Amino acid sequence: MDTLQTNNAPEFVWPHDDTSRVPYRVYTDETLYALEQERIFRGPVWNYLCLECEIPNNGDYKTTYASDTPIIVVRDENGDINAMVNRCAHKGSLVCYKPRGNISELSCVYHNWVYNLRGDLLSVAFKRGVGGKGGLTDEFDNRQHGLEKLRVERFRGMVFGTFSDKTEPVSEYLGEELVASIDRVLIKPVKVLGYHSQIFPNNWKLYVENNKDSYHASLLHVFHNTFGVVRPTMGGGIKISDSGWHHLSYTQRTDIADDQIGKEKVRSRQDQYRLQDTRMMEHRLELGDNVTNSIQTVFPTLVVQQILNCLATRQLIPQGPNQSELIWTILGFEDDDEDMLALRVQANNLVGPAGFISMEDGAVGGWVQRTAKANGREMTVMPMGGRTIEPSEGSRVTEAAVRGFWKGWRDCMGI
Amino acid sequence: MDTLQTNNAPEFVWPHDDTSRVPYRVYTDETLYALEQERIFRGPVWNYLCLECEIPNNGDYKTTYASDTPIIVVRDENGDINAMVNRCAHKGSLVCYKPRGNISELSCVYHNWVYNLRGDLLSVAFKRGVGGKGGLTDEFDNRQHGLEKLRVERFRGMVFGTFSDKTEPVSEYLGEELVASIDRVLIKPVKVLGYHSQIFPNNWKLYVENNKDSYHASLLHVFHNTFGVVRPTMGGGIKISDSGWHHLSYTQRTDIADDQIGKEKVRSRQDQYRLQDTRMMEHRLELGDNVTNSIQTVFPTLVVQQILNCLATRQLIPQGPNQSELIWTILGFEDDDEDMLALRVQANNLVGPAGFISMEDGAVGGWVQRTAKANGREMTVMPMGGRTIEPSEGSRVTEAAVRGFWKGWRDCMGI
Amino acid sequence: MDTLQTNNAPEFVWPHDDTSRVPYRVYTDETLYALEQERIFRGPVWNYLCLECEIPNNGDYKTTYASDTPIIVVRDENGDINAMVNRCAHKGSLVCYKPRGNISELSCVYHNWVYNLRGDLLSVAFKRGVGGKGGLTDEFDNRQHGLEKLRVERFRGMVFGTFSDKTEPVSEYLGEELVASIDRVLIKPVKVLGYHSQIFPNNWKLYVENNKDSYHASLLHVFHNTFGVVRPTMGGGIKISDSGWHHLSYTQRTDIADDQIGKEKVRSRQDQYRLQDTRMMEHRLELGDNVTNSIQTVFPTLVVQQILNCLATRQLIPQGPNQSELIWTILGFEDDDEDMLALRVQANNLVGPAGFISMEDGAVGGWVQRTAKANGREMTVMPMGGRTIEPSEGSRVTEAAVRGFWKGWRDCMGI
Amino acid sequence: MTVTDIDNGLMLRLRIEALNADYIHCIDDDRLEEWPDSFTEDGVYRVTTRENADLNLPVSLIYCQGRGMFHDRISALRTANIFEPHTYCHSVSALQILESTGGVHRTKSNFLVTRTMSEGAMMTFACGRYLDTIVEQDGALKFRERSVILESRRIDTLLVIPI
Amino acid sequence: MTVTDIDNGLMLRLRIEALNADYIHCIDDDRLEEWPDSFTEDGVYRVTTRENADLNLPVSLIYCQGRGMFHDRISALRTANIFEPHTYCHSVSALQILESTGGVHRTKSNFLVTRTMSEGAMMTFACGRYLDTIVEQDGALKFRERSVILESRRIDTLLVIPI
Amino acid sequence: MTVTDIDNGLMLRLRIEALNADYIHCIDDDRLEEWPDSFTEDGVYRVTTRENADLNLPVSLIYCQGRGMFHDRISALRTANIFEPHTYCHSVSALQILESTGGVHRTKSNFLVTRTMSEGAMMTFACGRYLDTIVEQDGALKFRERSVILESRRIDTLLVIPI
Ligand code: FES
Ligand code: FES
Ligand code: FES
Ligand SMILES: [Fe+3]
Ligand SMILES: [Fe+3]
Ligand SMILES: [Fe+3]
Repeated sequence: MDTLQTNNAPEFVWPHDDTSRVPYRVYTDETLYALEQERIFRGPVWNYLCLECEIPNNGDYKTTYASDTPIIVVRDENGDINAMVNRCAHKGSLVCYKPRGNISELSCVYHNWVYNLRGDLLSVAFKRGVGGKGGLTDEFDNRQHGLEKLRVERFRGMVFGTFSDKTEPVSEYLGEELVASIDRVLIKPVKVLGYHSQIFPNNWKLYVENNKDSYHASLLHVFHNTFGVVRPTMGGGIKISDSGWHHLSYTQRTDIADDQIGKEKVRSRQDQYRLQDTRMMEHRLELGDNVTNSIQTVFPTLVVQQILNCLATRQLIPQGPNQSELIWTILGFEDDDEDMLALRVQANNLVGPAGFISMEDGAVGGWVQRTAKANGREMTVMPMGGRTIEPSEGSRVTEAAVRGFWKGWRDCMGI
Repeated sequence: MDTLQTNNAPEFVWPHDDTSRVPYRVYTDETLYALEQERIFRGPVWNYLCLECEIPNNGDYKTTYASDTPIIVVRDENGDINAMVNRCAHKGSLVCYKPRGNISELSCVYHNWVYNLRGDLLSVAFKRGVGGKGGLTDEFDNRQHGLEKLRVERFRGMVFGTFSDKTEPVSEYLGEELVASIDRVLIKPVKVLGYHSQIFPNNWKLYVENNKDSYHASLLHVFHNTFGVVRPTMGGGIKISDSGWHHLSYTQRTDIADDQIGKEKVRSRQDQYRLQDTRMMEHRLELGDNVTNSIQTVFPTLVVQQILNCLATRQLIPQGPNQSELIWTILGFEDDDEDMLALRVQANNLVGPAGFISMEDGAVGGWVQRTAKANGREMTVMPMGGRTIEPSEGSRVTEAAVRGFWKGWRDCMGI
Repeated sequence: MDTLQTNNAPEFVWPHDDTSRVPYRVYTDETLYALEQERIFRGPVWNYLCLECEIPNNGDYKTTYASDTPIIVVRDENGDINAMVNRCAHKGSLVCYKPRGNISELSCVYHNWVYNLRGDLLSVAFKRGVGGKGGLTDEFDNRQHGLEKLRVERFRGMVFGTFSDKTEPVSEYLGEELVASIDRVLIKPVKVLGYHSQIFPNNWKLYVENNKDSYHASLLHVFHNTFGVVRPTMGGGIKISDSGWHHLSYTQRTDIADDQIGKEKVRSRQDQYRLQDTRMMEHRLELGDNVTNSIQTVFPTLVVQQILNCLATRQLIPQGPNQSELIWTILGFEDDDEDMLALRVQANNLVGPAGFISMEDGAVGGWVQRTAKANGREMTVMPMGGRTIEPSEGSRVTEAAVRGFWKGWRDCMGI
Repeated sequence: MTVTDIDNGLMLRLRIEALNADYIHCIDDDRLEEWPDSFTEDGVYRVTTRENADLNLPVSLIYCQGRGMFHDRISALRTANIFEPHTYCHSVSALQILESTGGVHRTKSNFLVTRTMSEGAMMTFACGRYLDTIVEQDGALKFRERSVILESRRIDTLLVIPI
Repeated sequence: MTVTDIDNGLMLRLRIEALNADYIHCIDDDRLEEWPDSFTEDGVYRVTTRENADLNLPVSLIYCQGRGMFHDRISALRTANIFEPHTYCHSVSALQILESTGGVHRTKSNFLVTRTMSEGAMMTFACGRYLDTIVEQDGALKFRERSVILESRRIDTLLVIPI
Repeated sequence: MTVTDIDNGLMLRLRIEALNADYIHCIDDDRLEEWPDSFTEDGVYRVTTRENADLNLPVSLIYCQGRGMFHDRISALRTANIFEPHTYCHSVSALQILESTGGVHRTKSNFLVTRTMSEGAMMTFACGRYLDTIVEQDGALKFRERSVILESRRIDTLLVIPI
C-alpha cells in the first residue's frame, strides 16, 4: 500500500452503459484531474513533445509539458533526441528554466549537480565535502539519481514521449488510417512559421471533444459553412482508430447532392455574406488531392491540422481542472517559395487565437465549463450517429469520434 | 445510491444546541458550499430572478444566476414569464451568452439545437444526417431533451424561480408580515434607475447575516446614527416570519425617549459632524408613513430596500465559498416626476458600492472572512436578545433575525 | 470527538526511515497545510511577531500574522507587550484593520464591542437593549468573551508569541548556541531602517529549507562565492540545536586551504567577474569578530541575519500551500553614525527582494513548487553529510540542518 | 486651419494633460482636500458604469454637484466612513479633444486605476473613460463636469476614494 | 538643430498622440467601422508576439493588408463570428519617434489593454508595443503600417477586437 | 507669466515625456546597457516603497549612486544573477512639473509595470511614482536623480530589472 497515494480513485462510477452520455463532474473534479495525471499523462499514452526541426542541432533543447509535468526535450551529442522530467533529482529545482537553448550538459543552478544529455547524473558538487568534512557517504550511487526519463519516439518529424513501458510503438498506437492521414499532411520536411498560445478557461477534455466533434464544424463556424471549407453537403467523412482513441475528419471539394440538407436553414450558412478581399480563402492544392480540411486527433492531446493551406500541430496542456493551454505551432514546408509563404501568412487569418474559424472553438469551451459547475450529476448527450464508435464515410454528422475519446479516457482511467 | 453524488454531507454536526453560535468553518468549507448548491439554491427556496419591468415585451430575456446555476428568464409569445437553466441539453453550452435581448426562440450556437421560449426542444440540426448517414436514431425523443425548467412565480413585479415542487407559493413562503411590508415598499409600478454590482471577498452568508443584523446598523454606520436614519432611540422594530427564514427591520422618525441610550457613547454618533450640502438626506414621505428605513430580507439571498427615498432590490450571488456578488437594482416609480427623479439621484449617494451608508457593509464581510480562515472550529456568538428567534417591537437591538437565518440554513441543509 | 475537526490527519505516513528524503506532496497538499496551522503555528512553537522598537510607546500596536492567523501586538498602559488574535469575539471582524497605530483600547467597528489592551472584553454596546427590550441576558459573562490571547515572551528586542502552554521559555526553546549566536548579532539596541516584502509562489517550507541549506549558499550565489562572503574554502561551520529545530550557519574571513576544492569548477565562482564600484561589498567589523555571514534560523519561520553589515529579521508568513510572504525588517543599531548608515544603505543592495545575493533564493523556490505538482509521490534527497542531524565545524557542505527542520516538522505534526 | 490654430490646439492638449496630472496626483498622493479645487464652484462629478450609460439609466455610484457635496465626500471619507486603508495609482492616456469653442472644451480620455491595500495586495480596481467639460477660469483650466464611465459594473468591496 | 526644429519635432509628438487617441477611442467606443480610416488605403495591420518577432517568424495572429481585409475583419466580427461580448480599455504611452523624414514617421509606443466581459470580469488582456509607420495625407496623419507586438504569446480565450 | 513662458513650460513637458519614453523603451527592449546613459555621471537611482517613504526609512530595495553602480546592476543581471527570464512593459503618465528653475526640473509621474514571464504569464508587477530631478546637459535632459516609489511593499518573487 503506497502511503503517498494521493490519487486514490474517487468513489466515481461511470453512470451510463456507454459513452454517449458524460457527467459534467468530469470537467470540474480535482480528484479526477489528479488521477488523469497518473493514469493518462504519465500512463500508457504518447505525449506530443515537439518537432524535430525545433531542435535541429546537437545540444539544442526545448522545454515543454505533459500536462503538469515539466519536460526537457534535448538532442544529444549523437543527434539522438532524449526527453526527461525537468526536475532535478536532488531537491527538485527546474533544471532548464529557459524555453530553449543549446547546451553540452544539464547543470542545475541550485547546487550545481550536473547531468548528461541523457539525464544521467555526472557529478555532485563538493561530493567529498571540505577538508574531509561533509559531502556524500559511499552509499550514494549516481546511477540511482538521474533525471526521470521518458521513452521517446520520433514520427514524421514529431517527437513523442511516454512514461510507460507498455505503450506500443507510435505507428501501432495510431493505427493504419491515422498514420496514412498524418503522412498525407506531413508529406515533406516542415519548418515553423509561428507560435501562438491560447488559454482556455475550461477543462482540457472540452477542447479535445471539440476537435473530435465533426458535427459542430459546419454549424458553429460561419466561415466553414458559408465559404465552403467544411459544409455538410461536401464529401469526406470521419475515420476512427480501432482503439477508438484517435480520429480523423476530412472534407473534399466534391459536393454530394442532398436537397434535404440544402433546405435546412442554419445560422452558419449566410449566403449573402461576402468578403471584400478573398485572398485568405485561396487554396493551393499542395497535398495532391482536393481535401479542404483534414483534422487528425491523437489521444490524448494532439491535433495535426490541415485547413486549406494552414498546417499546424496543436498541443493541449491541461493546467488544472478549469484551465488548459493550447500551443499552436504553425507550419510550412521547407521548400515553400515566396508566394507560398505569402499565401500561408494570409491563410493563417483563419486559424489561431484570432482565426476567423478557430476563435469560436475558444468561446464555447468556457461556456460549457461555466454550466458544468451548475450540477455535476447531469450529463451531456451525444446521440448523433447512434451510441457506437463507428467511422462514417460521406458524412460528418456523427459524434462517434467523441464517444471514442471517452472510451479512451475510461480505458486509461479504469473507470 | 447515486454514484455521482459529489455532495455527500461532510462529517459535520452542528456544534451547538441552538443557532446563537456559528462555527467559522461554514464560511470557508468547499464541501458545505457544494451542498448549499443542492440543498438551498436548487432546493425548496424561491430564488429572486429579476423584475418584470426588465423584460416588458414578449421575447425579452435576461440572464441571471441562482448561485452557480446560470439561468434564463424570458417572456414568451403569450406574455408568460418562464425560467430555465442556461445550459444546452446537448453538450452544455450556454444558450444565451448575452446579458439581455429579444428573441423568438432559443437557439444554441454550438450545434444549432433550437428550443422554444418555454425550453422545449424544437429541432436538432441534421437530425436525419447526410445522405442517410449519421443523424439521430429513432430512440431520440425531443421531449426528453428540453432545457431544465424552473417553476416561476411573479410577486409584486418581482420574478422568482424554484427547482423544487415542494416550495409553497411565494406569499405563503414569505408569510403575512413580509408580504405586507413588501407591499408597502413596492406600492406602485417601478422602473429601473440603475444597476450596480459589488464583489465581496467573502462567503455569501456573511452578507446575508449583515442584512439580518439589526444590531449593527446604528453602530457601524455613522450616517445612520448621526443623521437619524437609523438610531437606537428611534421607533420601529423587527419582524420575523414564522419560519424564521425571512425578516424585516424598520425605523420610524418618532423618537422613543431613553436617557440611558442617549448617554451611551458610540463611535457612530458624531453630533459635531455636519454636511455642507444636505440635499441627499432629504426625505419625501412617499409611502404614506414616517418610516425612514425598512429592510426586507427574503431567504436565501434577496433584500428589498427602502432607505429614505432609495428603493432597490439587492440580489446576492454566491460565487464559491470565498466570494459573492451583489447586484443592486436601483428603483423609482413609473410616475416619478422630474423633482422626484432628481431627489433619488441625490439620495442614492447613500447606497450602492460607494454609498455613505452601505459601503461599510462591504468592508466588514471581508474582514470576517479573513479571520474565519484562522481557526474554523471556533464560533461566533450572537447573544443579543437572547438565544431565540423572536420579533422585537420598539427595539432593533437583537440578533434574533440572524439566528432565524441560521435556522433556515439548517432546515435546508439538514444539518 | 470534535465534530468540527476539519484537520483530521490525512492518510499520510512518512515514506522514509529518516528525514533525508521528503515527498513532494508535502509542498502542495491542502490537508497537510490545514494541519500545519493547528499543529505548528497554533502549536508548541514560538512565532516571531515583531520587534519591541516597532511599538516603543504605550498604546502602540502593530498587526501581523502567524501564518493564517491575524494577530495584534500591543504595548499596554503598563508598558507590557501583549498579543491576541485579531478577531472580535462577537462575530469575528478584524479588530485592528490598520497596520499600526496608537490606541487606548481595542474597539471593534462592527458593533462597538470594546476590549482593553490585554484583550479582556470591557463593554458590549447596548447591552441593556433599548427601553428594556433586546440586549444581553444575564447568562452573558464578559470574562468568557475576550480576544484569544497568545503567551508572549520578549527576547533580545524581539517579541514572540505562542498558542501553547507547553512551549518552553524562548531561551530553552532556542538552546545555548542559538542564544549565543543571536546575542552576537543583536548586540546593541536596534532600529528599523526599512521594510520589504517578497511574495514567493511556493510553499513556505521550501524557503525555510533554503535558509537551513548551508550547501547551496556558495553554489547558487555568485556574489557569495566570487566576492568571498560565503565560499566553501572559508572557515566557519553550522550548529544545530539539540532539538534539531533551529540552526546557525556562519562563515569567517579565514581561508582554510583546500586544493581539491580550489580546483572544483562551479558556476558561482567567476574570478574574472569584477564590480566597478565595490562600496557595497565594504565590511566594517562591528560585531567584534571576522564573521562575514551568520544566518540564524528559528523554527518554524524566523531568520535572524547578518551578511557583512546587513542586519535583518526575516519573518515568513505561509499563505496557503502554494504561496508565502517574507517580511524583511532591515536593521541598524541605535548608535549608528552617518557613515555607518550610509554604508548600510549601500550594503543592502545585497539583500532583500532585489538583493544581489538574496534574489536568487526567491527564484528557486517557485521552480521547485512547479515540479512538486508533477508527481507528489517522488522524493527529494538530502545526502550531503550523511543522513543524520549533526553540526559540522569547518564545513558547511552538509544538509544536516535541513534534515533537522524536517525532524521538527514531524515532531509537531505527529507524522 | 492655420499653423497657429493647430499649435493652439496642440497647446491645449498639453494644458489639459497638465490638468489631468494635477487631478490625479492630488488623489494618488492622498491630498483629497484639494480634489474639489480642480472643479468649478458649481461643478459636477459623477461616477457611473458603461452599462448604465448605454441603457440611459440616471443613477450613478457617486454624484456630486457643487462644492458642498465635493467637500462632504471627503469629510465622510476622513471622519465617518469605515474601510480598509488603500491607495490608488492612476494611469491616464488617450486624451481626445472632442470640441473646443469659446473657452469650453469637451474632452475624453482613458484611465486605469490600480488599487493597493495597506498590506500590499494590488489589483486593477477600475478602468474606463473620463468624459469632461473643461472651462477657462482666470487663466487656469477647471472641470465644469467630469463623468467617470467605468467599464465594469463590478466594484471590488467598495468605492470610497474618487476616481 | 534650431529651436524651431525642436518645436516641430515636439509638435509632431502631439499630433501622433492625437492620432493614437483617435485610434484607441474608435476601438474602445465600439465604433469599429471607423477603425480602417486610421490607415492608408494600402495600409498594413498585423498582430504578432514578441516571441515570433524575436525568432523572425512570419506568421501573425492577425494580418490585414489593404482596406478590404480591414473591412472583412470588422464585418466578420459583426456578423459571422461567435464570442462573448466584451470591451477594451486601452492605455497608451511612451511615444518614441524613431525616425522622421520626408513626411514618413517611424514611431514606437507601449499599450496596455484591459478587457471587460459583459458580466463585469476585468483582466489585463494584452500589453506590448505599437511599431508604426505614419505618413502625412492631406494634412492628416495615417498609419501606413501598425505592427502590434504582444509581450505574451498567451491569448485568453480568443482575440477578435483589434488592438 | 507670458504666453511664451507657458509655451516653454509646455515644451518642457514634451521634452520630459520624450526622455521618459527613451528611458522606458531601453528597459522594455532589453537594451539595459544603455540604461545608465539616461542619468548624469553622478546620478542617483533608488527604488523604495511608499511605506518606507512615509515612515522616512532610509533603506531602499535598489540604490545606485554613480555610473559604476549602474553598470554593476546590469553586469550582475547579465552574468551573475539567476532568475527566470521575463520582460517589462511600462506605462507612464500624469507627468507633473513640480519646479523648474535654472535648468533643474523636479517632476513626478506615475508608472505601471506589467511583467511577462517567458512562458507567457502576465501580471501587474509594480506601480507607483517616479520622483525625478532632471537637468539640462549639452542640450539634452538627464536624470540627476530618479526615485521610484512603489505603491506596494510586495515584490512578486524578485526584482532584478530596473523599473
Ligand atoms: S536542486 Fe538541483 S542541485 Fe540541488
Ligand atoms: S451544445 Fe447546444 S447544440 Fe450542441
Ligand atoms: S464583530 Fe466585533 S463587535 Fe460585532
Ligand atoms: Fe471548431
Ligand atoms: Fe449595514
Ligand atoms: Fe541563499
